[in-house]
Amino acid sequence: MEKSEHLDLYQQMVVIRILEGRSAELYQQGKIGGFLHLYIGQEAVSTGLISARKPQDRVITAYRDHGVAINCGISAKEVMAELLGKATGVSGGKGGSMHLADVNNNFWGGHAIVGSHLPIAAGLALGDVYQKQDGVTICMFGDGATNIGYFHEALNLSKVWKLPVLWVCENNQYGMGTTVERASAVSEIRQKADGYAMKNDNVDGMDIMKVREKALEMIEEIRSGSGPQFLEINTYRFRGHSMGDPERYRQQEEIRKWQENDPIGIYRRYLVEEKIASEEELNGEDKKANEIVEDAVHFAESSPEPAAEELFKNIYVEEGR
Amino acid sequence: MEKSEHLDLYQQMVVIRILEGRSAELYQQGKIGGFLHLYIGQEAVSTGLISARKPQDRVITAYRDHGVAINCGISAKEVMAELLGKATGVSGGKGGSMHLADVNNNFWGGHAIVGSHLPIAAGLALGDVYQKQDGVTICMFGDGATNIGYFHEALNLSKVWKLPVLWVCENNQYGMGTTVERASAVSEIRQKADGYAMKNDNVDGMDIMKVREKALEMIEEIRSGSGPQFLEINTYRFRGHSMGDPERYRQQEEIRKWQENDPIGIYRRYLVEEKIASEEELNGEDKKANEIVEDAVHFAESSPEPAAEELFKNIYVEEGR
Amino acid sequence: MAKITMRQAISQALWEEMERDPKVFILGQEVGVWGGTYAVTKGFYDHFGADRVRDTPISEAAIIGSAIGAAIAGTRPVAELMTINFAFSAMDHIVNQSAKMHYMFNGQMVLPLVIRTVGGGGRQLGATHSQTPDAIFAHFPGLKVVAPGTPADAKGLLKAAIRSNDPIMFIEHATLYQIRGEVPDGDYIVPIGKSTVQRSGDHVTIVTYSKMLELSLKAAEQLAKDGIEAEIVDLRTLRPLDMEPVIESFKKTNRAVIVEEGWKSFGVGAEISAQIYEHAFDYVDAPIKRVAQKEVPLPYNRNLEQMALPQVEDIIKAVKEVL
Amino acid sequence: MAKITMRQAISQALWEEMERDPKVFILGQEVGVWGGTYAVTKGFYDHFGADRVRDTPISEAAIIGSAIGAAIAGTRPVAELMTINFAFSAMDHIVNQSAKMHYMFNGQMVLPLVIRTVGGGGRQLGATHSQTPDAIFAHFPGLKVVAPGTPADAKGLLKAAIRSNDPIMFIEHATLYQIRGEVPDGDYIVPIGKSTVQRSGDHVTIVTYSKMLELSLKAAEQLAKDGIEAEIVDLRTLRPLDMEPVIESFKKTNRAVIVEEGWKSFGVGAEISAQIYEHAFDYVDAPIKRVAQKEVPLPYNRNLEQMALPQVEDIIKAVKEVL
Ligand SMILES: Cc1ncc(C[n+]2csc(CCOP(=O)(O)OP(=O)(O)O)c2C)c(N)n1
Ligand SMILES: Cc1ncc(C[n+]2csc(CCOP(=O)(O)OP(=O)(O)O)c2C)c(N)n1
Ligand SMILES: [Mg+2]
Ligand SMILES: [Mg+2]
Repeated sequence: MEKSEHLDLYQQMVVIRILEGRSAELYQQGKIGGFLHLYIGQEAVSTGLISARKPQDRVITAYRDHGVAINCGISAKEVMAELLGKATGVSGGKGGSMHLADVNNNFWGGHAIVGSHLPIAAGLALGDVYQKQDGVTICMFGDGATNIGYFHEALNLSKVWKLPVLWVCENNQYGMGTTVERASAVSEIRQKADGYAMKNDNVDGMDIMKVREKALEMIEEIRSGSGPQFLEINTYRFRGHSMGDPERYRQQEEIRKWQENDPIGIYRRYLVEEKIASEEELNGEDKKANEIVEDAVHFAESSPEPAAEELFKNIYVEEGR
Repeated sequence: MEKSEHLDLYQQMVVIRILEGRSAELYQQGKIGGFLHLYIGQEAVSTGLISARKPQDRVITAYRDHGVAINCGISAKEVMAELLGKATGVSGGKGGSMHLADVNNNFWGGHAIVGSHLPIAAGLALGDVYQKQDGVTICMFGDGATNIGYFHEALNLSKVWKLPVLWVCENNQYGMGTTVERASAVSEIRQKADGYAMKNDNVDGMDIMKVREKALEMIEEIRSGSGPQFLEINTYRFRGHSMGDPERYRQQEEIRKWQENDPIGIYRRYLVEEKIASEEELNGEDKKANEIVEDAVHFAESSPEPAAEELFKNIYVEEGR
Repeated sequence: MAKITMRQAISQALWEEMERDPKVFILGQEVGVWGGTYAVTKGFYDHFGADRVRDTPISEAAIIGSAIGAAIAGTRPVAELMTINFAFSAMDHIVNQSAKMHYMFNGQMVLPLVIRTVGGGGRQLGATHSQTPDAIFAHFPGLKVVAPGTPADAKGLLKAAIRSNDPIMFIEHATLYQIRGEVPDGDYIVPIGKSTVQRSGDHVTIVTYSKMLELSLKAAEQLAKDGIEAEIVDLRTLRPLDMEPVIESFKKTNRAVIVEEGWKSFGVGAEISAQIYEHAFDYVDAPIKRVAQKEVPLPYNRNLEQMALPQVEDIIKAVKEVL
Repeated sequence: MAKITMRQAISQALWEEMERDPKVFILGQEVGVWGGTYAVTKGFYDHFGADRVRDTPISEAAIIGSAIGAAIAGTRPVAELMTINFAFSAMDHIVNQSAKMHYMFNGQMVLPLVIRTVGGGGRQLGATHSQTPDAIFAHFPGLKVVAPGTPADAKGLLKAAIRSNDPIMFIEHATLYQIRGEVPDGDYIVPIGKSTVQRSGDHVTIVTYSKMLELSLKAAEQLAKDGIEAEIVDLRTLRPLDMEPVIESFKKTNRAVIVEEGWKSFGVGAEISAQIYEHAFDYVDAPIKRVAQKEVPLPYNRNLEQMALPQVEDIIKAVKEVL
């Protein structure tokens, strides 16, 4: 990997971290509405994973999607504008935090019904196979999502049809307030893949380099025709499930322990220790990231609301209801 | 096992065989309507399985339910009357072939939406646990049913809550015209249970003694608190999926091969070889079974149709819509 | 123009569209090797191959979900749900995903998706297998709901549906497959979202669709013997709903009977009734009547089932009451 | 009698019924340790324990399916679906299983089952999370559908629901939890299937329920300043639907506006409108109006969302139009 690539990935992670923090503030100020699910603590997961994809590889995820959107190449401006519901947002202000998407960046959303996007991911891959395209579909979802029927139907179908999907479970230990153990028959989520005789692995999600390496390997195997594979990535969300989570279900102590493994800190140490970048350079990146986010906030705040006519646009492709 | 018990089980199997044959005729005559799914070839499965239950153990199955109903202790009369839609039918003529049930015999139906009764089975077991009853719920379903999301949610829940359920997959090799391999990621269905870290086993479903033995063992383990277990029973339906199946999907040759392992033939040979019963005695049982079914047909044909008022009865417990 | 069955008409539309556009493919349970539960896709598997006629596991949510994914990825799937009763097992993907994705992502995702399914009662299949819940799907903006009543419309509307870029629920009726009618050969398209007059008359307007068109036509024949000429408007599409021909007819007859197979409460007839009053209040000469299914889960027993379903006599009676 | 919030009223009803009857238990996502997503079951887990307040996996079908099983096995489950938008993921178990089992098995199975869920828009949750699809559940005979609009009704109806032996969908509204009202202490029961007059007036009948009751009351206050006295009938239960108070009121006012939060087409208002004309045709002085949600998937943006939702002004305008 080139140094510039490292700096780029590092910057993405920091942008996500800062953007999420600012979002929380804007939410408290009432400028962002609805539900807001922050990605703080999980930055290495999607940054490492998506750094391993080729342009033809599709990405689809759940509602915890700000980081994923940034990693897919959507500007912080368009993300922030969407959070504020502005016309300049990536979904025109109609989708909001949970429904970011940019098909030009091969990012297929942001989906808020838990697990419901897994069958859709299988379909994206089917679309590639049908059209003889060599893309791999990367489908991300939480540990909680592995308990809904959609997960089962999608994984089974992908195996039966040998669809090129990398199923990625972001195991952040909780679905809302419920630990994996209290909701899932197996606590090592990857074990579920055995029920589909699907090749599977797991990786430490706090270490971006490990995530990236594993993802590179699996994506290329899938592209070469291995059929679907399953990757469990262990991680932790440092904040509540969404804004307004009373967090009665976990101890400060547990959060503190995980925070010692801050994915940005780990990557930073790695870059410095391996002499890829100096502390000063990284501080420079931090500063740039801060500017990017501040620009994004400014852009979003000064952007126009969607026009009233938008209400009735895009209900159907062929209008005339 | 006492000889009388053997003769009883043998007779149950023969009654099912004859009853199914007669049903097919009555269907052709237009006396039975709707869908009719015959159990011919699978008699050893439910006969062996249900012979292993105690009275407090609940049974629930799919639409291929005539045999199960007989094994649960419902008279051939009430079964046949239901097939003919008569007031004397076990479901008052409102349910039909796919919806036999008799809660007094701890038989909870006959369910026609594939896989949909699996969560209900989990709930039956939950009801027992909640009320501190020591029943085990025996839930039967086809190989095809293991691909729907309900299967996944039910198995997972049963494991998380340690519910006393024996999950029984009747693998008759096809879901309608689709082989297991074309629909399921794994062709050994029991492997799916591994995804829930659930104890599982399989058994030859053409041999009633093997089915019974395995079921006795698993049911008692479950009753002793093992949590749910999974049993795959290999079998074959000698007839089409339902009446009117064009059967373009399988070869006569395959059917013939399975028919060589006719479960009634196997049991008969066992009883004679082990000197439990003589050919003559068994012929006597066959004759009795025939009479039982003929009586049932007579009873059903001469039973009254449900009264017109029945149409509006039992929509709610508390009437006054 | 040949006289063919509804089954043949639907089959023809599918076949021709698959020949015309390689992006069109079929997926569903038993559509391939078996040839379609209702034999609509008989011969397709051999001709088009396993990639374009895809047998699926019993996974309704994954059938619709994967069809959505394949659609936004650039193909044109025709997903089959064996019966509409199984659509509840894919409900989220139908009403929450397919109906909303184009709008919610601001037009970025385009879903040229047809969901073919089969509804209706009258075959003694019992409560879970005999429903006509068309109204509930029509409740969701973003989805289109089509339910043809004649072989020609079935062909023309299915072709239009396959060529449309919107998600469309295409509801066939299990007891209509055998009916025959003249069907134009080749590229015959019937626009989605247009109601049509299937019989002219001056005395009363019967508004109906799907299977109940057949019964309404029979009722109209019998009524004609008594000198009563019913005009029959076939909705064909429930969303978007085209009330123009209904209102036009009603302004002429001033009386209406709405006939649907599903339950009356919160059904199709309620919407039609409400809209007639809204759009033609000054033309109303008598209370509009609804003929519909009795409010019970359909029983297996044949007599009871027939008691619960709307009959020709019910339509005749209702017409005479509004006159 | 204390003035408490809707949240407290619902919580109280649940608590008291659980104290009264050990067969009653709760299951659903985050009902236990978290204390309920809307804090309705806060404190329950500590008091009643993990067996009676059961946190479930994210498995909507299994939540309702297992509740059905537990109900027929002799317990009285109160199953919670976090929001009604997730009910589509349990649709088969709600409309095909719970609604049909008692009938289909000829009364053998008895389902004392309450499905508590939360509907409504207006919180910028986007298209998949903001629906009010109450009408589609009310379409199914065998199911009862309740949707209270006041704290007192919420308590009384929920207690009635828990004591009922029928499957009941109990739909709360996310933006009503904070409203306050007088609620009788202790065993206060409101019968299911009874509409009620919430405000008397002679000039127009407003028919509504749930959240829209609040808006209708506000509209009525403003109308009163112009000397227009609206009578407001709160349906409270959508199935079985009690039209008597509606018809009685209408026979007095001869004019009606129906207000619902959901989409207009194939919605609740259509049924009410059709039935008023059916039962009180000779009393109609002006076309009945429906106020409802615009036919769009609800957008995230606040302005657009509010444009799509029915507002107090829409009700006032509609009332003035029918006068
Ligand atoms: C079908 C469905 N049920 C419930 C919810 C409510 N809900 C939103 S997020 C969530 C937890 C999901 O947990 P997980 O999959 O682990 O993802 P995480 O939030 O940890 O990223 C729940 C229950 C939903 N959106 N959809
Ligand atoms: C949800 C659902 N989808 C489809 C069907 C139609 N259907 C009825 S039986 C069946 C095959 C089931 O196969 P399997 O579970 O193996 O049971 P078997 O018939 O072999 O006993 C199908 C697809 C249904 N009843 N329910
Ligand atoms: Mg999680
Ligand atoms: Mg099978």
